[in-house]
Amino acid sequence: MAEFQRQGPLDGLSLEQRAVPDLGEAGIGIREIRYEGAVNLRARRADRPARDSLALALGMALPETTHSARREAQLLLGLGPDEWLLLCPQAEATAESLWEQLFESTVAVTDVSDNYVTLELSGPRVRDLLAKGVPIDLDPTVFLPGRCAQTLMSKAEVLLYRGEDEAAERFTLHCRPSFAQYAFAWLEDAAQEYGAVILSAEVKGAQVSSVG
Amino acid sequence: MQGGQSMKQRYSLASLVKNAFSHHEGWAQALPSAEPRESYDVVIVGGGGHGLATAYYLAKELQVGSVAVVERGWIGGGNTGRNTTIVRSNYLWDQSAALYEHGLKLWENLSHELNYNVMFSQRGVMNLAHNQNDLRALSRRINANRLNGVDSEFLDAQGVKDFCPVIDLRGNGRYPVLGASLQRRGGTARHDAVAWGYARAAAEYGVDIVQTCPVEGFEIKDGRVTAVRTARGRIAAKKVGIAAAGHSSVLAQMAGVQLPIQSLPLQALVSEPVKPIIDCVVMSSAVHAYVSQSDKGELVIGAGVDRYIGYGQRGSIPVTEETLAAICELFPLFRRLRMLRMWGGIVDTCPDASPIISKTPVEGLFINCGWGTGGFKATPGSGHVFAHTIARNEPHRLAEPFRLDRFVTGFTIDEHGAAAVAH
Amino acid sequence: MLLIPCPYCGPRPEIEFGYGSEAHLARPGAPQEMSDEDWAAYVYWRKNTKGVFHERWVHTHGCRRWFNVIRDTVTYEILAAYEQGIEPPAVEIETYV
Amino acid sequence: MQPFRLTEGGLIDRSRPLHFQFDGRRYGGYAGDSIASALLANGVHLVGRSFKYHRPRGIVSAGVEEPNALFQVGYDPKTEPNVKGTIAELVDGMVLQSQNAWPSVGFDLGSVNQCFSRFLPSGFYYKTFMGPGRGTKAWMLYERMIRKAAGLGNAPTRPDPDSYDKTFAHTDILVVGSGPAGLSATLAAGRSGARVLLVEMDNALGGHLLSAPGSEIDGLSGLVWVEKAAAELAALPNVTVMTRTVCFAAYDHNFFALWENVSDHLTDAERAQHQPRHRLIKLRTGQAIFAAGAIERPLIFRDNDRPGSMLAGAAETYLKRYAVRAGKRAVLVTNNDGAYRGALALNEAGIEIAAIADLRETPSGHWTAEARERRLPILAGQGVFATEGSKRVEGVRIGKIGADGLSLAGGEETHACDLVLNAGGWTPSVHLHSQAKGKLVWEEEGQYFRPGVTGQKGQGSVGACNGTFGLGAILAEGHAGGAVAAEALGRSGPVGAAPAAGDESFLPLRRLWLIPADKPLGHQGKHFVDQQNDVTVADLKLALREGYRSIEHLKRYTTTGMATDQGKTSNVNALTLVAGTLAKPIPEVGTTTFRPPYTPISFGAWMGRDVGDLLDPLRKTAMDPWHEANGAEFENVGQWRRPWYYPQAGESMADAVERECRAVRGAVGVLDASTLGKIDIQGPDAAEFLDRIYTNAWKTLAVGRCRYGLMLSEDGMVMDDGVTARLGEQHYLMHTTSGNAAQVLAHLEEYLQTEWPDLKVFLTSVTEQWATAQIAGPYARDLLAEIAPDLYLSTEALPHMSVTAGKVAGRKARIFRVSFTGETSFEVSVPSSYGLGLWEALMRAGAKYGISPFGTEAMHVLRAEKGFIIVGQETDGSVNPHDLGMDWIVSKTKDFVGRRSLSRTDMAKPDRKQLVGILTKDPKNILPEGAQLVQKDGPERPLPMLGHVTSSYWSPAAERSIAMALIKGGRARMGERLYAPLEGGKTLECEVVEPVFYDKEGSRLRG
Repeated sequence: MAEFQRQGPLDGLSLEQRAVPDLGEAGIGIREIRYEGAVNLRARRADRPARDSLALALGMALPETTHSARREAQLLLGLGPDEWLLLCPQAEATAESLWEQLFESTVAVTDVSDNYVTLELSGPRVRDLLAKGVPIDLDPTVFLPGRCAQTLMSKAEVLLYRGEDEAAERFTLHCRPSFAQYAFAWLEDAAQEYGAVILSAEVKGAQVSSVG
Repeated sequence: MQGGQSMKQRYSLASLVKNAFSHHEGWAQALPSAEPRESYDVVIVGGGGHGLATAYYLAKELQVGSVAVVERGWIGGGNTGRNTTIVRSNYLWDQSAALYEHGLKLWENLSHELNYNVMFSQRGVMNLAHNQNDLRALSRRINANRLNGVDSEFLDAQGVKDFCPVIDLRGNGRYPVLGASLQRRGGTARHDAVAWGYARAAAEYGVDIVQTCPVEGFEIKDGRVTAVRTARGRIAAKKVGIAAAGHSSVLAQMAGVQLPIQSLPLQALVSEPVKPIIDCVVMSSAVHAYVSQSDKGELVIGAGVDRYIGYGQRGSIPVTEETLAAICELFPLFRRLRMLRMWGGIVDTCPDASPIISKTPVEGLFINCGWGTGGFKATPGSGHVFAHTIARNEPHRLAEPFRLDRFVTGFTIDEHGAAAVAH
Repeated sequence: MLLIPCPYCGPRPEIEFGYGSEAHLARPGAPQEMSDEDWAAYVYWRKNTKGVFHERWVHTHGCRRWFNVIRDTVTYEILAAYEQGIEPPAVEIETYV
Repeated sequence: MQPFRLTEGGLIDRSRPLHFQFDGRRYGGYAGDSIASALLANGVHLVGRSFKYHRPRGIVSAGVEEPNALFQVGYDPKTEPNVKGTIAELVDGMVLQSQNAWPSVGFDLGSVNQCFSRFLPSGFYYKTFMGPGRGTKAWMLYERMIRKAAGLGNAPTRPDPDSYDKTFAHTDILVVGSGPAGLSATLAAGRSGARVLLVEMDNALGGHLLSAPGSEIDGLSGLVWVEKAAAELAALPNVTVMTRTVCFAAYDHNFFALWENVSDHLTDAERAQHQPRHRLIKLRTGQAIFAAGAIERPLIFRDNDRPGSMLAGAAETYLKRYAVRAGKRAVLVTNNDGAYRGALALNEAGIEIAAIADLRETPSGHWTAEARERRLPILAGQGVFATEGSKRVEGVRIGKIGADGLSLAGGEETHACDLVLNAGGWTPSVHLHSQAKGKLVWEEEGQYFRPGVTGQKGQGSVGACNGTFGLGAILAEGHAGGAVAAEALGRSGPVGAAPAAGDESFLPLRRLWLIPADKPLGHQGKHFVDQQNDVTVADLKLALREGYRSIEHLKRYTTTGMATDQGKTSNVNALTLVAGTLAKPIPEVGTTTFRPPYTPISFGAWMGRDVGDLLDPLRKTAMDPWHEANGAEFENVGQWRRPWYYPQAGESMADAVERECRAVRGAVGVLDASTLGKIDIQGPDAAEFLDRIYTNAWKTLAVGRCRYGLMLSEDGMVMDDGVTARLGEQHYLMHTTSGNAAQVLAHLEEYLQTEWPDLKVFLTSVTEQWATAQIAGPYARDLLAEIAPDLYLSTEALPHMSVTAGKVAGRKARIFRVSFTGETSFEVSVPSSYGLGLWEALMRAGAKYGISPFGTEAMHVLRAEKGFIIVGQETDGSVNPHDLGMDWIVSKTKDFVGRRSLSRTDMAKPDRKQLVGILTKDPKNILPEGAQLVQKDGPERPLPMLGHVTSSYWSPAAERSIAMALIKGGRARMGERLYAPLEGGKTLECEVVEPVFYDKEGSRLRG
């Protein structure tokens, strides 16, 4: 049995061949984050015990909508009053473990690792770039470090997260895989006037399946 | 001032020349403005195209006695004066096709009928198809149209290009033009002229047109309407017809009648005038864009409706952006032209995207509403069948399917039609 | 572009939302026992108020939650937003003809 | 050589000379010039011909209000029509052409229209052009000629090569306009610490001060003060200043549309790479301060449109800002004091002031006094009632005005001049305030509308656009406006002191704008109200006589105010004339609506980047690279692109589809089914929820089994269908159609959240988590077994309509035993990043079974052979389950969404359209989809129709054509002959049959 090479929707663009080591003089840097795990978590707002169990299992207080919490390599984003997204290295195992711990609670745990493609955007013009398509206010005094938002970037739904490092002005952008080519093309087009470079991808999960 | 008297002046080239030599000081009043009388046999609420046409046919063809039109503002100031002036009859369902075709036949002689040039120009209306599903829906509609006696033909992509050379067929690949339906008898008319022409002609038949006369309520006795209360006093009426697009629900509510209507903002815009560049009407429902060029040279562009209820005669920016992006994609030459003016109307939409021309639970009260974005083209037909419905106290044959209680019995006429995409 | 106060995500632009029209219309518990008229009233008859209107919105491209808004349909001013299932806050009612 | 250019002064850069062409002649100008100022510097006044009468026209203004100076700029495809020369910056190498003139602006054949002008009063076309004959033929013939004559410039004939941009923006305080009011407001607001955005449509800050640099503010000359203010603002990090940016539309909730001219003022060489041409800025602000200034109002006199007749303030602007003399000998005609300032300036620059005809009986005021001191010839109580000349003013007729203002009181004299300065007071630019639904108040003294109560919270107007005209008052009001806005946002930083200046306004004025002439109106010459649309006072009076009395009727009938200047100089005059004629106060006549945009805005900017591939996302599946590499033809389904069929060399579409169908029936085929919507449903009440959503029962479904479900809208019509699997006790996975995935999830969430919030159910979209390959055909099981050796795939272990989880090629996978083709079929889902790998593995392993990929077309044929419906093809929102013959799936014992609607009287009538099969008499004929079917063909129209063909194909399995149709009372018509009259005259005979054409017993899919 042959191995399965994982493929992302941007692989056809040969981004690695275009990648440069750092931002240099460019106004925008675009980096693909590959295969980070993601687990969707649900617990009803009125269900105090379920929320407590979930928080306990995660080892983090559940953040409010648009806020986030971090525990080591795990980042928990508040997507809604009863919904969170856990970004983590080992989604499948994490989901299974959560599922086992929360078996008695009315929660939902869904591995959605392949439901997203992730790009990291940086550079001095990153806000100008995003403003071209994102309708919410990204001013540093408004969209604070560690905040997230589900919103739109032009015609694609995106989940936007501002890194905790205040000075770095780094945003990660998650979108559905089928929108990734559109989103990437849109970003490159919009970034042209600022000068954009591709940065080497960061790989956060396995690239190849274990052999059957 | 009573209209009527000096109105028998016929418009023609001869009368224009004659008046030119008296510095145009001899023209009679064309737009009459009457004070309301105490009572009428029929009062029409709403002085837009539909209301005025209704009054005209009531007075001219149906001899119902005295007729008044009461208008809250100025005649033709609602959707009649705010639409993109498209006239066509190529509707899918038999009932709709019959109604709109009836209207189109009236359009074809309307200028002569009214002795007022409404500038109906049968320059052809194309509805574009961008994918297989569109093509399937197009074929279904064209076949139905043909057998219903509505002129309708299929154009393949090259046929589209020949008929309208400025279209970019590829649409850069994202919205390629695969074909179109063409109704050659469709076209555009001068919207204001329709209101003015009907008003002038109705007044000749004795209709009182009362402007700046908002309706504040109805008097209903034993389930029967007896009078209209207006800001300018009570007007007794044996029958009342409501044709007040944009405010149908508000007025119906005054009579205790519930409607399945939502009033939504609809936006339209024009470009600065340029020399002739597009000589037909192009519609693409997939991208919500409708475009034609007025005789003055302005591109007249219609957008989609905003989704929320709004009585503000204005909409939001995304609708305009989407429409213009689609227009610029279909017509890349238009990008360097400029928007001159944009505005909004209020369209009363029914759940099945078909109108209501109907008696109501209140005896003597009739309603004509729910035309959504398609009311202008129906003006003569709508007025004609509504007038019959009011005069005879029973639905005109063509109006029968559009009764209010179809929502109770389930006989809806869903003109959203085969818009769905699945598999 | 309306600025709609999502009770969960805060004020967001209209393009992130879907519209749900009249609020506080409860689906009947026993539809089969209703008359055709009453059922049609539930499915089709809508208030369509000109003026202060209680309506539903859903944060389609955000948290996906439904909530209620009190909005003046003439000025488009939003007077309040509140979660599903709670009583609407009192607001001043402007009437129009 | 620019004969009318002063040797010094002005804000032009004499070190940067520019060259341009107008109508084929070459001229010079300087950086900093507008098109209009450069033409005037060269003595060119005649710049175009009018729309209707082709009268010679000159430059009237120095701003957005310009009615006449419109140019065709540049060559195709970068040509642009109707460019306002008064605001467009001169660019080196610019090529300009006049409009509405042929063969030239000097000798224009169209000017013959002037001879016929008496036959062309406003609205003449409503009265003529109808005949001869009935119908629309005659009109369309006339119309053709009218269209040719109408229009202004020419659109490009080739696609625009430039790019455009759009962006969102946010600020705390928006200030529109950088005149003294706007700058003062921005300084105050900026000092408070709030985020402030100042936008200025001009290329420099200063507004009116650019034209009146002599004004003194805080002891500094106006321009020095502007420089100082600009420097202070530049140093504030919380303040952004944008020039060449116009705020053109006010939307709701303090949302504004702005248009930035990014690079029109640059030559191609100067333009940076990838620099867009224009940018649309969509701005949300907390507070908005309008400081848009005012526009000078012209007086109306006979032949007031002759080139050389110009607004007084414009002549001052050309002189002070551009160092251009607009003439040699000028006459000022005014009804107010303010205009004297311009006359004084012109006089100082060496232009002879031949006369100042002041309509006021006793001229007074600050500037009037100064003019007296300077001994300028003031003719009190007199007015210019006509101009003389042909293509340029050569003189004016001046006479005494009667006390009633309606007639001349003698003393007519001719004064030679080449420039008429026209000054009728000022009109505040209330556009944004009014667009935002603010109220307007009529100001008697100055005779203008000014802003009243604002339409939205957090808005205000300051300075001239608020009807405040003294410079000191303007500065103070601006400052206060900035401070109030900052305070409203809770910004408490010190805002500093208001700048101080003198307080002269243009008042007092005489309330007279139409100057009576020596002949009755309309008897000689023309009195223009709207120059661009050629609307005269006589036209307005005619319209009023004819009953077009509402101001909106008047506008529409005469077209006054409807030109590209949007009535900026004509609307108030039209209103005044109407009020005078009808003897009504102006507020009763009303004001016209100020519709956006404030000034015309390029369509390109509205489009921005939403062009080409970016117009709308094209969604692709994980397997898409394989499809593309292997020559698939695609079809678009909603936003998705799906392989339609996979033609091999030399194959037609029909060939390819037939081959693919045969592969599925005879060997094995594989379909990319990844686009099907997938909704993960978890929670203790999941089964109850499904029971309420679907027409059939779900609580009885065992874990590991699948069930087909039909979903209705509340009106009883079919909305969607699909297979839902029970993955666990409280865990289901719902499949939806590809096109409806988002709509179905929204439908579920709506009911869950708003109707049944008590149900403990969670919905998560996992459409894109999984990539799905549908393996169908006799060898499907063998193929799957090769890549998933650990799975038990026998019918006993995995019967039809069941699901299992397992590893496929080492990855977590879900295998659904379901069939849409009628063959043994497995849908294999793997996490989408493994989708391509899965597909490639299947193609490799399947080679020995004769595998073929199949596209949506073959899938359609295969399912039609089995009589399976496609939502959106067999249904169109007007079809209920009964119509489809699917009563078997509709529960009679529970409530579900849409059930009650099914028992309405018109929903179960026997003559409703019902789904049937259709076979053509000649098996080779394939009915076109969309063909209508009739009982009896004939020539009569309308011809009663029974229904239409929803699906139609060549069926390789049946070896004949097959079709499905929705036919009135169809199920009672089995065996009936029907006819399909096709486009082109051919009619096909056909028979009504059961809608199943292959394997009626279903033994194959269970095998």
